[in-house]
Amino acid sequence: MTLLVVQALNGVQLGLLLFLIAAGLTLVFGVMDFINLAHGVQYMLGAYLGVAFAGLTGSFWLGLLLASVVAGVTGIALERLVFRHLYGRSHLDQVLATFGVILTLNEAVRVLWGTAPLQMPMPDALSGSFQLMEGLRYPVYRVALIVAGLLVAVGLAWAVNCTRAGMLIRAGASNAAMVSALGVDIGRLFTLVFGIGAMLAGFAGVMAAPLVSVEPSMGDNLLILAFVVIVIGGVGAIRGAFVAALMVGLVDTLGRTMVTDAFKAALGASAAARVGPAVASMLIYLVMAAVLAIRPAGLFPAARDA
Amino acid sequence: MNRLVPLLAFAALAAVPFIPFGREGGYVLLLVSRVMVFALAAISLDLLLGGGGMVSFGHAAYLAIGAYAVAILDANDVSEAWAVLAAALGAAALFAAGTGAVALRTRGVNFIMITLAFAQMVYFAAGSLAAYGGDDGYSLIARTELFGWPVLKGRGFYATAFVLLLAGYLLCRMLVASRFGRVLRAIRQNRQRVQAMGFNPFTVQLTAMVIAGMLCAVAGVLLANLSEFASPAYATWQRSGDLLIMVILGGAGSLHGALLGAAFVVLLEEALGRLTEHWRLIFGPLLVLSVLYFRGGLAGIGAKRD
Amino acid sequence: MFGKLLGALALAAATVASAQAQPVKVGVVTTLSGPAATLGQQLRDGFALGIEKLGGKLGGMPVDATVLDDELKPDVAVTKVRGLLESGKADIVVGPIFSNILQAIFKPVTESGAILISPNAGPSTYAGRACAKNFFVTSYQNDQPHAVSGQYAQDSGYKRLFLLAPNYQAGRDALAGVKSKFKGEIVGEEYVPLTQMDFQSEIAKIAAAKPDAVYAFMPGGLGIALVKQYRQAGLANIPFLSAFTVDESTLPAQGDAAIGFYSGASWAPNMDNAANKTFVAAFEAKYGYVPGSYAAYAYDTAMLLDAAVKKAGGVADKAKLAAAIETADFASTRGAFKFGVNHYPVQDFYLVQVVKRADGKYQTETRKKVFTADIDPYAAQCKMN
Amino acid sequence: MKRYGALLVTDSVDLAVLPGTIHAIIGPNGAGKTSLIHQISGIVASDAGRVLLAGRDITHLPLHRRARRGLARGFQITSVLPEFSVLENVALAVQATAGSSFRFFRPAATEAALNQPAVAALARVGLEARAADPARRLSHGEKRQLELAIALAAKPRVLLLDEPLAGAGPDETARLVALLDSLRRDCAIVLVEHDMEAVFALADTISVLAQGRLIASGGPDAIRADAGVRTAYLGEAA
Repeated sequence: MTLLVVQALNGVQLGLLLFLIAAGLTLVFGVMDFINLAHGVQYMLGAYLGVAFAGLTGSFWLGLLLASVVAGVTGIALERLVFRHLYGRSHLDQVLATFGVILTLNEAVRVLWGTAPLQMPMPDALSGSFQLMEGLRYPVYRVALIVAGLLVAVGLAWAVNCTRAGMLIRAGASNAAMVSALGVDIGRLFTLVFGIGAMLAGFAGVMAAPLVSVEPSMGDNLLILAFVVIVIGGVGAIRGAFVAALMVGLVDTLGRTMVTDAFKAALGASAAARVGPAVASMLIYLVMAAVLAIRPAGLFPAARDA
Repeated sequence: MNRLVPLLAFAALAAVPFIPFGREGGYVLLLVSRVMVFALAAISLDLLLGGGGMVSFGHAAYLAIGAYAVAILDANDVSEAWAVLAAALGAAALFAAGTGAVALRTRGVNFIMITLAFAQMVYFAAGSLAAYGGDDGYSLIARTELFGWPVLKGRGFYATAFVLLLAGYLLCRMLVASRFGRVLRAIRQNRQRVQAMGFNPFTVQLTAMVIAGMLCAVAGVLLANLSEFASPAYATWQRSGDLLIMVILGGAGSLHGALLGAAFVVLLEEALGRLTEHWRLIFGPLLVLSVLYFRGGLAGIGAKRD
Repeated sequence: MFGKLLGALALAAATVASAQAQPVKVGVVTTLSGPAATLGQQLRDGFALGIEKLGGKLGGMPVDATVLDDELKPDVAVTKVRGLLESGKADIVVGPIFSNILQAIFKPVTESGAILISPNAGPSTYAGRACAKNFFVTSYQNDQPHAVSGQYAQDSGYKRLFLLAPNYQAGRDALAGVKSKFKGEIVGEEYVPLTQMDFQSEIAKIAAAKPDAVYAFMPGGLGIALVKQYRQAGLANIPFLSAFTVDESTLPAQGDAAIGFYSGASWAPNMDNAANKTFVAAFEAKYGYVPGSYAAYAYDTAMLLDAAVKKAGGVADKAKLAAAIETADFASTRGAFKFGVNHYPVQDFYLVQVVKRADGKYQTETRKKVFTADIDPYAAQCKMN
Repeated sequence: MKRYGALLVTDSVDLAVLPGTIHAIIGPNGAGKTSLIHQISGIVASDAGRVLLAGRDITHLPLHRRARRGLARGFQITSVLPEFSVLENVALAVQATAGSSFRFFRPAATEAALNQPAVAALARVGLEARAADPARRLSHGEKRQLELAIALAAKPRVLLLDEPLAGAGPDETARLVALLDSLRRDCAIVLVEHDMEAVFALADTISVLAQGRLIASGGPDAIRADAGVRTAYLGEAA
């Protein structure tokens, strides 16, 4: 039972990490109708910049701050240089161009930092841990990650629902042409949304760096997960991204725990060891397929005008 | 343009075996064989994408289905082409009909992601086929034969691949021009209009998915024979992405564009790879620039615009 | 476009064939794309260093070497390797890193008559019934490094062992290898996806199971994440046994988190023999990082080839060359080196442990010899003919 | 030889459209005219009520099957297929009624069985000269004509037209009104239109919607005289 609670906590934490990445992706998609495959490399870039700045300044916190800002600025630069010219274009063109950006940045990181994985030390203040169950200590850092994820979620919800920019973003998600016709500088709004999305992804990269392996292409698989999240949640919906991220986090974590055990009961140990992990890997995709089969537009689709 | 370019492309492919490349001759044939295999897969994807506006991000699943049809029969001492083709086409048709029926409930990015999800399931399922090597893949005992003739050995492979590619291309061209293809193309432009005329888009699109899947499975059969190997790696999302890139880069909707795109990607990778280990640093920006400056892809260069 | 093949990729150390001497043509197949490129680079660097040490020659003959990136895609590997063979560019193929790539290129290379030497992957397939006269492995049979930990756990009197591996064939083989030597209770056996980044789920299970020791096979980024998170969860008091999870390729990213963790290996940078000392010092000086076994075995492969080519008097007669490789006498970084009947090494295996060196870098060091002159379990099935 | 049907909508709005007539639906903005058209054509599902076509209940049929039963519609926002040629747009509509679309091998572009009726429909609306041009190059009025040709090509029993005159200039309007007038020979027409002059010139029957309710229905003269209609339209002024 305790184990289940611990696993649920882990699921929530993975979900919040996914949310940090998916939030920017879903905004960019919702507001600009832009498929940004390069969002995953923003996460990787955040991690690498975090390692670099933390190394230069000797402080995790300065590293976090600088890396998030620089990741955001990089996002804005990419938007101005490349993505801006693709808003009116077909999704296919966007896929091709942003795929090119992925190749470029992944390789650039290899050239600059080498292929070998890098180390990001944990901040001292958060390197403690506390007893969660017998024999298992839960790192304070992970609690911090959960708190940070929740804070960002609350902050985003506030920004989207209660600020003027947020109102424009919501309006833009349902009808960009209208917002533009009302005299709002839609270009600046897009740049803003893009910068925030890139910054959040970069922030997630730095936060994840002490836990995972900082290596080239580390964002590729996460990008796919983030897309799973926004599709389940309904494109353009922050609330949907939040719910779906938690759902994916929990399904993935708890699925790994329980699927093999369930198969053990049904098929016997040796068959379960073979089938279980394969099914556990498929689980989030099964969930996504099921959600889309029942609700083709996802759980909370943003209301979109014709 | 629309007739001349494909004519030249196929003429070039037919001429390659007769050009003396000296000691490199064997390698050139291999490389161009590879181009043709991926061109067949890409053309089948273009039938969906350019023809029907269905952006499948899981088309590589059919490569794996074709390859594993070869592998599984090979393990049971069957290498007769008719049996292999029947198995590959049957399995691909079943998979396309089953997954397509669910996927076609969705639109836009949700369709992209749900096709990806189904391909991931194929990937994980192939990796758990322990009897056929699991993740390590399966090394063929014998290449596929036609009535006992080793049609896929040496230059025979090149000839067979050429014939199949040409047949696949002509088939797709015919399909696109037929009554069926006309409806398919109309759905891409305005789904509701086509419905109001009295067509059922679902059955038309599902039929297209089944045909495209079967065609790609033929490419999978060829790929398994070319490398004498079947691997779950054939079904990775990166591979599906590669196919998409070939089609978009070539110019979606023109069919011969897919052939040009496949040739461009495979040969440019090879050429750049000889220049530098970091060839992606050149290839990535090239993709971005091609989107920004060459609308309509390779097939669109020099083509008349209105 | 096809005129000058792969010239740009040729090893820095390779020399261009002179007019009179027919060069030894070597194809090096390794992974230089994606995260696994770290390992592939070690292979390439180790082999290049070996050739450089030999003055750009093998057995006194100039070397014409070509490096191929298999991109970790079996079909890409096959195409490139077959191209190399068909254009007469390879008497000898060295590589690859991964077993699935080896499976894919095995047939094309061995059937062409060229010699295939794997300095890393050693799958069971080719150790047993499918062994081949012109195929050699200079590393180990894949089961062996895992069996080291199983044997060590058994010898240490551990009663309860928890096992972790990625969900793929090598992962399942690894755990089978451990279980072949460990007779106590397996209290947990977890397979995780190859793309996993968070091990909290498994770590909680370990804490709940309270094993005497943990065995993990988590190569590359998986191992980096696992080791960091294992340490953070306060589980480091449970002995951590492993293979390819804490080695010189991952230690720079794991840092202090890995100190004291164990691994099974047939080589470590601290091994006390002249050849190894020369190798490690030269490698660190040239490339600026601590070499791992991937580099060491590739270096050994260069030395092996040098001795064999010298003995066979050239590479034209492949049967003669294969025979010379079987019995080649060279100074290995592992001390004495000997092939078994199946062309896999017969060698000692050690329990190695992670330490931080005085210069702040990390490496593994031998702690205990677990197997002496170990012959892999498949060798008996090999009927070399 | 033609067969005519009758159409009935029941949702607190009762409409009966008789063969060979033009039945106009008018009403102030937001009266529910487009919604009504959507419900009849099947784009939007009705919450209650029934739609009968030639006496058969089509309430639960999807859009494309209603179309196959003889219900054609034009769209308020012109909705031709921009990449197809004008002829191909119409030929596609012919194809919808003429035999199977699951024919995979013969090129459709040269099929006389499709092209001849398509050319005839184009001639009917006066667009035959532009048959070979891509539809996206047509002027606004020409797109309206093409819409009509597409609708006619299906040989419908009932033709639903949502503001076919919107955005047309005076000349185009005159041409379109003459065209619509001649079309009643071919099928029953349900016409939603703001141009009152055209409505009163064309319609056999006029139904007036206000706030989703039917407030009057009858011949043009009856509607002109109806007090309720005057209030609804002239409301505050009266």
